[in-house]
Amino acid sequence: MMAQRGYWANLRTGLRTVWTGLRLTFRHLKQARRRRAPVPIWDPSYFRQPDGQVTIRYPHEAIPVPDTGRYRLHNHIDDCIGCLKCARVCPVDCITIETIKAVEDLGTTSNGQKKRLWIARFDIDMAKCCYCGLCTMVCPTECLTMTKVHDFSEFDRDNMVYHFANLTPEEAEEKRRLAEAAAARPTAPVREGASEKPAAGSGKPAFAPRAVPRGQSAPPGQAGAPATRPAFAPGAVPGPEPEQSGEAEPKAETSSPQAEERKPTPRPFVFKRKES
Amino acid sequence: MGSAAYLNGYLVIGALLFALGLFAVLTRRNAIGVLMGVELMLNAANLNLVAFSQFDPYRLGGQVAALLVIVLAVCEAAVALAIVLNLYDRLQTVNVDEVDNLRA
Amino acid sequence: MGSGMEFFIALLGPVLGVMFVALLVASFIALYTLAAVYAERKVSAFIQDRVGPLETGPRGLLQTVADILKLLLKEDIVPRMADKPLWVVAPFVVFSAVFVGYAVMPFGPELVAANLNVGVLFITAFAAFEVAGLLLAGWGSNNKYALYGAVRSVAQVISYEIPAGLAVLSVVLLAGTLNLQEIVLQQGIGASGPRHLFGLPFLPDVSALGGLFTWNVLAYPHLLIAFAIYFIASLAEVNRAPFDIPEAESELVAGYHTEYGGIKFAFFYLAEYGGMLLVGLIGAVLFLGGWHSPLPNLGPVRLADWTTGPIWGIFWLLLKGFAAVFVHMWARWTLPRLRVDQLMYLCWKVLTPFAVAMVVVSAFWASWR
Amino acid sequence: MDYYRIAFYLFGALTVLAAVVVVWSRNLIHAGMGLLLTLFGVAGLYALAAADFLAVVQILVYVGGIVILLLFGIMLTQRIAGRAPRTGVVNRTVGALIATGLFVLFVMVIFSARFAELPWIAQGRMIDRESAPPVGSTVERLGQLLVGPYLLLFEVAALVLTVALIGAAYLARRSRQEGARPRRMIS
Repeated sequence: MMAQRGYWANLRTGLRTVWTGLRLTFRHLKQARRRRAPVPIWDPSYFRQPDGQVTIRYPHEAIPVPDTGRYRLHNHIDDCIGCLKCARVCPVDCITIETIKAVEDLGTTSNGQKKRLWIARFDIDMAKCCYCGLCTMVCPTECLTMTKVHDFSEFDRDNMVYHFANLTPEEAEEKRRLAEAAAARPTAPVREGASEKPAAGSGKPAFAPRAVPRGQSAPPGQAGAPATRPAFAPGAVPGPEPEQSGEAEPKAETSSPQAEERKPTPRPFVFKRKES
Repeated sequence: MGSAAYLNGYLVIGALLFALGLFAVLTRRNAIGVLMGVELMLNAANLNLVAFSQFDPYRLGGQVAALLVIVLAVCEAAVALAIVLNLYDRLQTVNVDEVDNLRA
Repeated sequence: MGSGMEFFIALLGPVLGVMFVALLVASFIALYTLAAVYAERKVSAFIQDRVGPLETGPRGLLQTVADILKLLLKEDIVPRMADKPLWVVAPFVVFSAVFVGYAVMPFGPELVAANLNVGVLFITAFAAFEVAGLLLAGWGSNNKYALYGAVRSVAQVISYEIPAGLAVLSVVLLAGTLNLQEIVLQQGIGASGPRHLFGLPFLPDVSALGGLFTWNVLAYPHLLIAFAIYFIASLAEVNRAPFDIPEAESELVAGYHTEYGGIKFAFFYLAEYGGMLLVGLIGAVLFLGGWHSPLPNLGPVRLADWTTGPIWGIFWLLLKGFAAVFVHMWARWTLPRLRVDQLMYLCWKVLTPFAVAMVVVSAFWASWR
Repeated sequence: MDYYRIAFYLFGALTVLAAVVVVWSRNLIHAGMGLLLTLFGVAGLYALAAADFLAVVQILVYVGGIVILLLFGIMLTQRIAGRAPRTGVVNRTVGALIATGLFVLFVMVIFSARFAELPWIAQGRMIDRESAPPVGSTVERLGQLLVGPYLLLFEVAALVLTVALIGAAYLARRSRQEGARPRRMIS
């Protein structure tokens, strides 16, 4: 290209472009006396500050986050029914839930759903979270939400794991014992004890209550496994659950727990393994 | 104390440089090593010229001669290096004792 | 033989004096480099709409101090395959080459460490040592990027020495001396001969006026072009952008100082920033009146007289030098890096012919005067 | 004792020691660095001999030009990167004998010549560094000489430079022959 153009034209272009560039940068240098204000995005002037320094000195000042910001997860444990949907949908497996069948009445959630499970453990590892929001979408009781808190760095990675369960370990042990007793009453052999040994390959032991309400409401559960009935007795009062109508559960996934359900042996503990 | 006392000093250093340069020229196999020896010898000569020129501060014949020697040294180095590069291109060697082939 | 002790005592005074001056200049360069690195960060930040260092010290002023401390405390690593003596000595060679240049720099009337008759040539000559140092660093590192960087750097510096030298020559021809101090003296109220405005004899003599009008660039207007040529060439000689292909990080990691760290790297840094100031000062001395004030005597308002003196001299000269350094930074954060062929095109086909033309003009001017 | 003597010995020692490195070191790059120091020392000796212009030209031309050129030559004619470029040594004994013989001869000549008695040296034209003021800049005088009595030499030198430049450029250009391998610095 250099050869095609004349020497003088080339020289002239060179000088002109150098001058233009230097003028441009000098203008920015002068504008560095101004700086943009840390206004939130809903401020009308947010997009009208093209001049001056754009840097926001973050820890000292911050652009306010909108109330609709979706950053850190929060679980309102009082509304959680332990359905495990969030844990299953999570693409990065950052939610670990452990539930215990409740023998007593737990009351209902704020939107009227029956609670049947103690949440012994509800951990979200925010270090793994990819902020996709899928878990909040599948949550039937809308207890799992994303909050506008976005600055929660920690020195220790363990501190990034948020615990939402409201049971102390002792309480959890107590409930577990109760659940076992209730489960053991109708059928003599209890295959697995209270110890939460994970199955091979599964890193997170979790009780799978997912089959529970469904098996109760669905006819095969009733017909095929009468022996399990007592185990569900405390929570089995109402008929069809409202939550079932509320969401579309993949049928393929339901089949396997149901098959387990039909087995004569009661299985208080089913290890959750997410198929992906 | 005049500078005559230094004259012998200059001359001895010059002689030493010349001898070292000659030694390098005689013993180095690498052509560039030989060139370095030549530069040493040229400098030895220049040193003598300048040493004597200080007794002649108004005509400075020695310094002019030294200046011309420097110019010639530049020419010599440039041409010699060009030759060395050429040699390397053709023979893949710069060892002067291997370059004994007239048909290369 | 008995006078050996006395001799050494007699020697001690001057040697200490020289060392004191040298230390003064060295610490000045070190302090200036600290400030210049900070300034470079700030300038680059402001040009890019950022804020630059802010956290360390008030307004980030201690950032470079912290960096220097970090460099000093770093482990001194020598690459296993490096040519150790060359590798170790290279940064100091490069720095000394720059440092020596300050010895002949006139900072004010009577204020020059070594008033050499061949000052201009002296500085040019010692730039050659810098080249040798860079080559040492590149070769000694035993790293292909370092070697490529060094070779590029050497090719570039030697090439650009020609237009720079010719531009300097066009000044020297008119000044009739290689002594930097004399060149400065000619450009101010102290000028001995008549000095006409724009060098034209029919315009009034401004040698009593002083100030801006007696500077070489105004006394001989064609030197403005020579100054531009010199400035561009000096950018290349200190390997600054847009001529920083010796250390083009996208191709060569960091060029000749790829393998260096710690104190040795700090010396390269000192050399780079010291070199920037040095070429700026030389430009100021040759073209912009050196330590002379830009303010002219206006009738009874003797601005030039009032603002001339040792302290003022340092002030004005450093001001001019810092202005040049600022332009270096400004250009660095504006212009993209040149390709190697563009670099050589600029040097040999643009700057050198124009510089030769300036020398010819100067020669005619000098003989016609 | 005076500073000139100290400086003279310093520069002399530097010159000689560095020259020994040039001759001794088989690593060509080290030899090149030795040459650089030698030339620097010689420049210092020039400066002490009231040849300031020549000293600076020596550094400018030799250090900035020739040594760099030599180093480039070494790097361009080296096949394997990562190995120090070494030079073989031949004729060691003979070379040492000839060089030593020549040196002894020189020294004998120098000390038997009695230069101080030469008329033009003894005529009081010499610079007495302590008493006489230093002979100003040699630059002016050299310039006048070069365009005066030595004009022809000057012009011839210019011609030689031009011819050498063209010749070197011609010789060093890449040969277009078949089979000639492209020159590579790092292979």
